[in-house]
Amino acid sequence: MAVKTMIEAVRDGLREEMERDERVFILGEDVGPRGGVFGVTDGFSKQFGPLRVLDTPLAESVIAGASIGAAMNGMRPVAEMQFADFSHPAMDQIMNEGAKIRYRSNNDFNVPMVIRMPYGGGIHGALYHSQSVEALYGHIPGLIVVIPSNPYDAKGLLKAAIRDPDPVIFLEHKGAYRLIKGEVPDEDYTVPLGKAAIAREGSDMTAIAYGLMLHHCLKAAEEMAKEGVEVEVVDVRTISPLDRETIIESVKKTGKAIVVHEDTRTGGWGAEISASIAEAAFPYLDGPIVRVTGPDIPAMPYNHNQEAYFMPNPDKILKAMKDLAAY
Amino acid sequence: MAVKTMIEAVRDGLREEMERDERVFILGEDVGPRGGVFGVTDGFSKQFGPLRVLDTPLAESVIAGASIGAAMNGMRPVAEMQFADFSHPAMDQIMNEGAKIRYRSNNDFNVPMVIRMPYGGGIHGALYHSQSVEALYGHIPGLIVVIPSNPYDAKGLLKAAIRDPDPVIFLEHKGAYRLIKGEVPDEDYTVPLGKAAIAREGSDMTAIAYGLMLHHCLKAAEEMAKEGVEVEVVDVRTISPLDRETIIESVKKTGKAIVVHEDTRTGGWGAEISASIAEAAFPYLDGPIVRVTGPDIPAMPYNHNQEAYFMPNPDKILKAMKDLAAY
Amino acid sequence: MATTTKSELGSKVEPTNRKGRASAPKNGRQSLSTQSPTPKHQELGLSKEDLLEMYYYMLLARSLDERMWLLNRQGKAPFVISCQGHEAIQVGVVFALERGKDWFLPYYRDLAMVVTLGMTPREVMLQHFAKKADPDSGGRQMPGHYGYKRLKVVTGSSPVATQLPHATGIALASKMRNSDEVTVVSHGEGATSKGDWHESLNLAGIHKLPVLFLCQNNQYAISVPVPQQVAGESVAARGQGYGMPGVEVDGTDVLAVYEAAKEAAERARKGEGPTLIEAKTYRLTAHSSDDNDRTYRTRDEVELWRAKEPLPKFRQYLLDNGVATEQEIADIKKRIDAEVNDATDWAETQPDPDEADTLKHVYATPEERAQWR
Amino acid sequence: MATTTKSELGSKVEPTNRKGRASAPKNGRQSLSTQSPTPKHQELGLSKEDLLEMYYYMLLARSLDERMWLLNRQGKAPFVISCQGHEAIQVGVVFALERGKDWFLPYYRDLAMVVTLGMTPREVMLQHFAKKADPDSGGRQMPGHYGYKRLKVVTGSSPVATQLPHATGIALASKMRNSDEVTVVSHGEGATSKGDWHESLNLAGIHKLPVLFLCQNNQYAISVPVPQQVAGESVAARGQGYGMPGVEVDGTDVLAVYEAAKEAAERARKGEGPTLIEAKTYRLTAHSSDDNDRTYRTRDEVELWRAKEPLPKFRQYLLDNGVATEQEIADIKKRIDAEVNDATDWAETQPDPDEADTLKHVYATPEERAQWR
Ligand SMILES: Cc1ncc(C[n+]2csc(CCOP(=O)(O)OP(=O)(O)O)c2C)c(N)n1
Ligand SMILES: Cc1ncc(C[n+]2csc(CCOP(=O)(O)OP(=O)(O)O)c2C)c(N)n1
Ligand SMILES: [Mg+2]
Ligand SMILES: [Mg+2]
Repeated sequence: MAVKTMIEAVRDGLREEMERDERVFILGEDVGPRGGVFGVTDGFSKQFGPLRVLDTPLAESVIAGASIGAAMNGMRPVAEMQFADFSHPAMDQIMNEGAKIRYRSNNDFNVPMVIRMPYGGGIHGALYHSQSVEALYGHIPGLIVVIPSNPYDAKGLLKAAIRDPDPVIFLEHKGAYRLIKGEVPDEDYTVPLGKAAIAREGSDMTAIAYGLMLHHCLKAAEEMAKEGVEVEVVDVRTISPLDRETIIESVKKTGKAIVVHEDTRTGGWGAEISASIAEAAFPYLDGPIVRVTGPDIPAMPYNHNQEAYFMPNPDKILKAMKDLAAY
Repeated sequence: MAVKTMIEAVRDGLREEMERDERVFILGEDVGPRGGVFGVTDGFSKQFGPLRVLDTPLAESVIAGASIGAAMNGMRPVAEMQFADFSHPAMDQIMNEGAKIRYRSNNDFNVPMVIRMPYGGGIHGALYHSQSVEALYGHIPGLIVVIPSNPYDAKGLLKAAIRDPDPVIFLEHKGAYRLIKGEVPDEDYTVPLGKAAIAREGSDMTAIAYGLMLHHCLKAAEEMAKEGVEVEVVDVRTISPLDRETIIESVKKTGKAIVVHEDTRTGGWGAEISASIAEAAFPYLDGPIVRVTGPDIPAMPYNHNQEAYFMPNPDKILKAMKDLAAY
Repeated sequence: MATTTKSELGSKVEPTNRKGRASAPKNGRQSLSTQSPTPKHQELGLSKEDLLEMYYYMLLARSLDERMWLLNRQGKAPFVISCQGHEAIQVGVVFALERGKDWFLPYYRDLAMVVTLGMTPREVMLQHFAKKADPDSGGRQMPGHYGYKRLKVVTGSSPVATQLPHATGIALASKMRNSDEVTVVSHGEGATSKGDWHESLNLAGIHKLPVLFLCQNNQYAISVPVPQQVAGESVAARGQGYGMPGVEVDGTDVLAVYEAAKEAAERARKGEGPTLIEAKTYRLTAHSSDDNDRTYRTRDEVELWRAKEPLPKFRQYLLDNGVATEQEIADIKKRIDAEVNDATDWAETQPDPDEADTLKHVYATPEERAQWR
Repeated sequence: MATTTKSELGSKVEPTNRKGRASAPKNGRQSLSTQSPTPKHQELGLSKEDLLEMYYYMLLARSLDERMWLLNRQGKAPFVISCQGHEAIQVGVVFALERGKDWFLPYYRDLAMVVTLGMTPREVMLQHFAKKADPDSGGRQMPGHYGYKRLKVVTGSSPVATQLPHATGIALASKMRNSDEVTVVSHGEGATSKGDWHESLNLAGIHKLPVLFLCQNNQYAISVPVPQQVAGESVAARGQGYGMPGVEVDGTDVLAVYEAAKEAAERARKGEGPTLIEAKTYRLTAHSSDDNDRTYRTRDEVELWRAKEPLPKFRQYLLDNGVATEQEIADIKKRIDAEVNDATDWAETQPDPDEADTLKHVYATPEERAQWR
């Protein structure tokens, strides 16, 4: 076991999968000699050559579409969208093509493809280098959407995604890349897709989150513990298909639910989580299902004051937890 | 007052706005001499000339993007996406550009544009001529998303949309185009954006729907009335910004809520409506918040059996209403 | 997923290996109408059997197409979209490639392409009626949305030009594996306006990918004529901007198309990169059964083009060059009529997909996932 | 929204009407380096004052750019993206158009373009520090995301090439109103790979819209060099495929760029349609303050290009042709240094946007809606 950052865990996972399976290749903008703008594929071009670490033209739709084609012709493409904010031009290929090919071909064709997208803010990225996109992709049946919150999961979920027969959108929080460290085993392992995890056990309230926000929830939960309120924290891990069972089980136990995400509020993924609870755990609820999210503005501003104003943080979460506990 | 179909109401609204304001023009595929594939702009090319009823190349992104540009240069474009299913290539222009221009320019620029999109199924359109897209666009702050359920609203909301300073996604259910008829006044009028309507009053349960599904809810509500259960039916009309006040008021009164839409279930707009209720009306709830929706499959199949299996209908809604009433 | 047995689906066309063939002369671009000392097909190394097979598939596609319209008007099928006017292009191209080896990404007009690749009349009618055994999608997609794994026909959707990035990716995989398979991707001239068209040609041009971009220019995109669709002189003229030949060819002349496609396939196989072929023809029917083309084009225009259409032209060539007798041609027609009748009657009685299957195949099942390598 | 008064923002450049000017001779494409009997600028009808103004803006942009890097390294601004190496292109183009009348859609490298259009040094520093009074976005967008309504500079975003469809729509509106305003839309060569680039040139070509598509080819898209970005010989070579001239010009030669842009503007104004200009230069800095260009290009390569860069070249021209004396050039430098110092010191002390304003301007307010016509 060694302590790694998120970005090291993702890099290790990618490298090991490329060494393990020659069908795995990487394509995207600046993934080659530059090693990606965040350095995720640093050194890959040297190790695997320019064709397996393909610098593409600046064209997200064909990056996704060519990945779909290569996947249908026996390869295991891992595409990188330089920022999740730039994946919109590829939404037709991802949502209407990649997601629907197994279904529309009545199971004759499938798309074993992974699309990695750095997402999230708090890094002075402004409107177009800070967005969260999980709600948009999570709504599309046929896509698997994953957001790891720690290095262990990042590596294990990425390996599972690359080995999966269906298309996976793999979202990596930019703010967590170097901030979040953790132990990662040296031997090969995977973390199953579609399973949430209990990041902290508790009996009085359930907080549901993913990515960077999971850590803010854990901080707030420690504060609540000091006041005698034990918050159970659920790490969603796979946005879609959503592991409702784990969430519902926890809420049935605690009777109170708070959902946290960085994405804007209306129609964010918290809505689905909240609605699932309201549907399946209603008789167990002792209070409203609370959402702590980014505000309904187009995206977070560049100016640091306004960026901070946008971002959910432990204080904001703590305040909501206290109100809910007092309900 | 004359009885009109939905499609006639939309056509009249468009024509009257073009006669009223020469800055209003139409662009899209086959909107010219062909009059649109559904005949919405039938005769417009003759009346207004080819430039004001512009047949564009087959290129959704530039249809949306050029509309944004024209809107910033004093025009009032009304773009047509031939089917909502084909709007995905324009999502970058619509979500990242049109929706964000007022905000990112700190109120210096705005985009008075309307994009009309026929949506919805039950017309043998299969996976790519049947989709519902309101949840994708509804999630984007800066966009106004409208779905009329009857000819009066269709005309009044369309006029309000064209006269609005912000971008409006105007969704018209293809199955309702000729099926739904209603009285439409001859004189000029608008229906305000952002306001839901009570389509049927009731005291025992609130059903929330829009578009074609609103009519299925009304049918089911009539059946429930026979059994002594009075269902209040809310017509959402504007998906976003969502009129939570009207919805919450009704649920506070009835204590029970059922949300119906044709779109696939997970992350559909019903999730936001349900979550908003769970947040704001919790103490008033006498039962779980129920969703009746299309299943979580990529989109509805072509074969008539399977298409019918996908579509919510009055029977499915009635069954859910009975279960909720019995709760 | 097909419940129907192979034999029931009728005879398959066995993949024909044309590698041995002499390559087309660089000079040739002459049309069927002009006479030449040695008949064109001999220059191209095509046998009498080849030509009769070509004619058979062109007429088979046309006959199936006409039958589908009939069934639509009878209310037996909600939708039909046509290949009429495009047969020479589609048959010519398939004959220039290697069935069973090369990849094909057709679009909704490519009925003649898929039948030439081996989709049987019965299978065509299964997809027309959206039956459970439809090999394209089990009745899930609209007619004309082809996809047939065994024939290396890749599943397609409705959104125009979305198949081009897939073709580019398939060819990229071929290059990575040093395979000499070629990928043919087919589309109309309206599709050239899409961003996906541009991004795909650019990527294929940069990496010299083995792709044949086949633009079937039938002069309309539903109602929109070429001058409002394509800036510049032509689609073919854009090839050089992507570092690939842009070849314009008479799309009503099956041998001219064969020749152009043959050259493109050879370039691709030799690793010399992609080719853009613009085959010009005319859409003889309305865009689809949902269209009314009288709103945007005159009957005179349509009649003018009927006179130039591919089938009679090729028929005349076969007679003029002694490739076939009136009798042989009549026999082909008889055989096709029987096949189309059989296919229609048989397919109509086949079962619909089950309602409960509507929910299947969104993701791999746990079992499928366990077996996945 | 600006809380700063006009006078505080420093002197504006008044729109200059160049309509009177003689149009550029069709033969001219010669570079500053070659000497000619009559100096190039006289052929082009440019006065001494024009040239000194051009030099002033080129050097002003360069000096502001260098200062922004300094402030970034000092930790006073999180981000900088550069115009260094692009100054001749941007200044040459603006001088060929009508400030105050024509539309400009810059991209993040267009600092020299926006200052030449009238954005003052103080305003440049306001956006660099993301201050409340930043005229581009009030501190909401990253530096280099220009948008200045009064100057007809249209708000831009980060996603590459998204401004091209806007430019096409702006020009469509101009055509519909029979206005003779021209729209300039600027982008890098990497942007040419995007679907939006293609869809925009096609639409503009079909309707002969008054657009100048300005491609500033600096040979890299972050780390990706042109051969892996652009299939075919060049970007300019694609013009004809869209029915418009594709003009390649030396982007380090301000007069050559001026001449090409002048011709394009005149074509557009006369209703003869769009022009694609590919101005070739080199990106002298890393892509941005977040980039490390040593991972993908050698210092030798960079030094090689430093020798050819636009400012010394133009300076030499001014001296060789007796347009300016060493003294006059030194005075310009002194004036600029003072302006840059003033702008930095002043802007740094300006207020940040208020936290509460973060929620403003998502939609029009009820009042704004009521006033909207
Ligand atoms: C992205 C997208 N936009 C619009 C449509 C609707 N549509 C279907 S076919 C068609 C015209 C296609 O014309 P062309 O590419 O020339 O092919 P043709 O039908 O003429 O063979 C259109 C607009 C679509 N299917 N996909
Ligand atoms: C759609 C999109 N994809 C990726 C990026 C990230 N990105 C920003 S600039 C850039 C390179 C642009 O190169 P070019 O167009 O040549 O302009 P240059 O920076 O060289 O002037 C990239 C890939 C982006 N901003 N937008
Ligand atoms: Mg066509
Ligand atoms: Mg560049």
